[in-house]
Amino acid sequence: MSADAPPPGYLAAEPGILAWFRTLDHKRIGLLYLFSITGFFMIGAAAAACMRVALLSPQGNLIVSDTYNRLFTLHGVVMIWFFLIPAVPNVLGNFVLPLAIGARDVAFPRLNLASWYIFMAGGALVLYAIAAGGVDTGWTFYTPYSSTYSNGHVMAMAAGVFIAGFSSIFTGLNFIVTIHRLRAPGLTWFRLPLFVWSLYATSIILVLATPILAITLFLMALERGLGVGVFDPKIGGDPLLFQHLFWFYSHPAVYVMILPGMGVVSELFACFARRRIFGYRVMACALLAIAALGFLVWGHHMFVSSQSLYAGLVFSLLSFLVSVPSAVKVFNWTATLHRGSIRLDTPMLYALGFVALFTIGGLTGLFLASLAVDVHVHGTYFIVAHFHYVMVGGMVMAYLGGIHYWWPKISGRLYPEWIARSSAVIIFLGFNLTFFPQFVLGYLGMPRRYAIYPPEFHTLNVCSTAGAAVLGLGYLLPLIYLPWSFFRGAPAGPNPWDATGLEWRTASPPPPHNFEETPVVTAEPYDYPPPP
Amino acid sequence: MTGRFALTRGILAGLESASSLAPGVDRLILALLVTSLLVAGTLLALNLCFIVRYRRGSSAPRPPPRSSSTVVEAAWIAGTTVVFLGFFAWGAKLYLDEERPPAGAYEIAVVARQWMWDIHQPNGRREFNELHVPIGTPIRLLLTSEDVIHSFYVPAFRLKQDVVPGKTVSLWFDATKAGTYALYCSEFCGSKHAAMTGVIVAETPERYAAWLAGGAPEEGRGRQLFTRYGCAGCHEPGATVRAPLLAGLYGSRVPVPGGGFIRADEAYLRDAILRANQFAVAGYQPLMPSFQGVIPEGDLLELIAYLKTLGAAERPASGPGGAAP
Amino acid sequence: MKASRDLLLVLAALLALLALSAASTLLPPAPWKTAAGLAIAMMKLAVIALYFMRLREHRGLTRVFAAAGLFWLGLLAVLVLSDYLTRGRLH
Amino acid sequence: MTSSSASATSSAREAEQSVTNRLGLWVFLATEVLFFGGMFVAYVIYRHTYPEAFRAGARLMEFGLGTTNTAVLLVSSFFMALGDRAARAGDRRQLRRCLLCVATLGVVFLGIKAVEYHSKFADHLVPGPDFSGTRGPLEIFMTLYFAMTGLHALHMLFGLGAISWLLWRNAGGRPVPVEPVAMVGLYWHFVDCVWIFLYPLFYLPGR
Repeated sequence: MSADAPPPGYLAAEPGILAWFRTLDHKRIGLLYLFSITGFFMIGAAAAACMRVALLSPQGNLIVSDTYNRLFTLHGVVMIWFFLIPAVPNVLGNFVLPLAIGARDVAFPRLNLASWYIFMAGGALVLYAIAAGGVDTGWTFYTPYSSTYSNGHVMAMAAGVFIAGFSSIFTGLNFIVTIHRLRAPGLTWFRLPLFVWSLYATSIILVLATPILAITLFLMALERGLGVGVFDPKIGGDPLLFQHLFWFYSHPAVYVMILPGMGVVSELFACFARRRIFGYRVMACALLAIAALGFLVWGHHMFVSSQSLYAGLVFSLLSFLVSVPSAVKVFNWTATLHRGSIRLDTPMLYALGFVALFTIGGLTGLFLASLAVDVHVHGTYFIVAHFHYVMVGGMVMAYLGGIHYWWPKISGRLYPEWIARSSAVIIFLGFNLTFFPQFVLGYLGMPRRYAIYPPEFHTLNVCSTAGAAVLGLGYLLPLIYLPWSFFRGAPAGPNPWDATGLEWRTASPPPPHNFEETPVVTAEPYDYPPPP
Repeated sequence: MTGRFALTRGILAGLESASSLAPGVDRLILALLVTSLLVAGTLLALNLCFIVRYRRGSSAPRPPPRSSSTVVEAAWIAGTTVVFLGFFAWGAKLYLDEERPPAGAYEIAVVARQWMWDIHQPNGRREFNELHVPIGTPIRLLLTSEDVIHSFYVPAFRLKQDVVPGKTVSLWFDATKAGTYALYCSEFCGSKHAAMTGVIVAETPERYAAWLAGGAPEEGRGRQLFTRYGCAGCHEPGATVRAPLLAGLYGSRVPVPGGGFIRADEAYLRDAILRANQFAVAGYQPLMPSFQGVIPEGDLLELIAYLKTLGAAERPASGPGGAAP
Repeated sequence: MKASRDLLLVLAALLALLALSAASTLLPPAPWKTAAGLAIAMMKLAVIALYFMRLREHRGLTRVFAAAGLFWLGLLAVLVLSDYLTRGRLH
Repeated sequence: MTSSSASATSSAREAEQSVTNRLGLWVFLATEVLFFGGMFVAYVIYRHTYPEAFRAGARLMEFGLGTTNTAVLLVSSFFMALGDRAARAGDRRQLRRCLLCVATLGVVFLGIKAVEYHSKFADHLVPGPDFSGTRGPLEIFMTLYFAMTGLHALHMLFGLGAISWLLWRNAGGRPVPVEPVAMVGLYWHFVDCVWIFLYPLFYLPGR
């Protein structure tokens, strides 16, 4: 093999552009998702940039309130359903899962491609709704505003999200059956890498939560279309029922976003500390515990919504209990570094950034789980800061860490290390400057979704916008050097990080059928040799 | 105010705590903050120390782990659970105090409507976006919404209550310090959601009583305008001219000549009054004169507010939630 | 058709259950009738699942997946009812 | 590899694939249970809140048609199970007969449903501007009725489409489609089970 070019592998196996749209290869479908969600990320990020610039002035001189309302709805819908939820499962999961369990492909390859087309159909509908005039209900679509009073393109956007929901369901279904049925010989459940465990837990949530979103949006659209429905207070309906059904999906959905990130971080800590994850079985069970408990806590979104007092107590208690497994995972990651042999490559920087920011996000989650505090900070920027710390500080850092970690396997080439490390640091700093001031804004009482705000919040908003600029720069760098390295990077060889895991036992980029002969697993996961 | 000074003033001054329950909430927030800083600090220190001490190639001793990890795991699982349950109980106790008004609280009715707070004092005096309350006495607000979900939020009292259409919800507080405090709507409710703010004016009971007595209650101002401008002449049952009756009009779907419907929202009511000939209703002659320039803005607002209350009685008295006390 | 005697028996059982629930409407309205209607429906579901959907033969994982949907629906129902049944109760 | 062991491994792989298909379909059925489940929860909440309106609403339903429809679906499930057994036995003609019975019963069900819907339209009981009753919880009952039975009928249409596809696959020289029949059979039984729960919700209360 010539030194300067990686083996052709799956990238050259099906030549031509059209092949990309008929491929059943899970690796190519992973890349299809990579391109599409990067596009959606840019649309969502542009909306965020406009909002941050608009918030530079308290009186909202740049844009009118209606435009601002459409921007935050666009930012919410596109970022959640078309970037955060599909990011790690559909890009890294599609690419790595079959490799990590020693399989040729996922259980239902045709369904895998169909789910990408369904995802794009949903995305097209949402983009149409945005282009045609946008929606101003927020990504939560609360009735009766969304079903009766809003005059945006709610039906088209709700239909787009409804369709994209099926893409999540089919991906979850595919992964559950794949992990159960296609594991390599010798690969028992407790020899699975934690990234596979996290995909399994995420798939359970995807399959069991998304249908409720589908029926909720269907009923809301029915009410909007026919002018009558189950949530309409004028005929005795209860808007809180919409909130119950919506959050029954939407809280587990935030665990769909964070669990795969936790799986990636466990892989990165094991590889770059060259040590078996501390408490491997507890970490695996914690993933399942978070997935299961995550279904019981949605009421903490409704503490002030005139939900019954008793339900508030029940949901607050359950919300505190669901935080325990997350806290335990963070302790285990730190314990993994103990007596490790640590290298701070880019993926490790992202993993450490994840742990730092996820810890802050998780701890502020405790503020929100406790009833009395939530009554004060619900609906303020404290909430905005909390979920950005968990989703952007947590999930996006883990996603970028995973992209860099498996980039040699995806492209067969290495990315430029020093630029990548500096962009990781820029992202970390920019992120904190953007969102930490929002905790203070939230405590001071600045409500969210406000296009104009009282002058005393002006300074903190200016800091936040400054941070957003730095964060935006940080995100631009990988968009430049990663595509560059796809064609110009140095060949990576099968195992540049000399990590354990079946995906590193085949060529980079791997051949279409993944393994020359199906690998047999004998060792425990992450059995790195003890340091010299 | 230069940026730097405002920043420090903003953070240092923190937020006024002007209700009986606010100090309790602040203590809980402080306790959570301290615990979080402790946990995050320890983790940060441990991580940094491990990264430096056990960096690859360092000569630090790395004996294989002796004891099994289950003891350590059990310890921090139990530890976190106990601490979290403690915070749950603390938060829940405060929440119970917030949700259970003392008997005999002074009741004020508040109607939330797209983009204004319409406050009815007990003696009928009405004010918009401004709530006068006596300090030192428990006040109980009875909140209803006429259109979408709003949320009555006073950061200085650390209190918030969503106002859900179709039922009456309540919020109680006991203002301890005289002063004016910001009032926000913190549940997204439409294009002017951010403008739906107001002020709570807390003052001594004597000054409150004087203020209350001062303003003559304008009973049924909307009703007076409805007759003065002649609307009643046509739009009342038994009128000589055949004109659409207006009960329950707001929010309903009005058939438009040439098929289709239009939703009777605020903007529609306004246009139908000012430019009646362009907004005829299917099945009726466009006889209504245009009131453009005839009805001043203030009266128009009152009229629209009055039209909204017409037929509102038809709504079922209590939604599934029942009137939360 | 002889080989399918067992399936015919199952069908007969299902139709009998249907007749039972239909007959319950002849009795005067009473609160227990809703519970009875649902209980009969659960029995029909069990019969169809075990015999027609062959869950009797497919043990283990298939049964877990079959039960998961209903169990999760139960979680949703119980917790939503925990709000609606106790409204106005603790105040 | 000799042909017998080749066919041995291929039939082993087929058995593996059929287990995989079955698991995949059961996961899909779990999502369908939750999809309908959302509306069942809405029904339970509103029946708890407006018991009287729901009893009045149920009394408006044609009890006779509802009961017949339930019987029709139970019998159609029987024939589907019979067809599944015939497919596994490789009896192409028996499979064809069973599938035709299931299809006809499905059409009969939809016919009866159409009659019911037509009578609702005639009595102005369809939620919306021309709803005859007072605008109140009764309208919620009717909305739930049309939403749940409508979505069920839609799933019935998908089922009929799948069965006609099976009939087409079964004709001609191709091998008997054992796997597809099993999959469509599971789906059909599921749709029947949904109706089994719709029946006591909409036709039994208040009688």
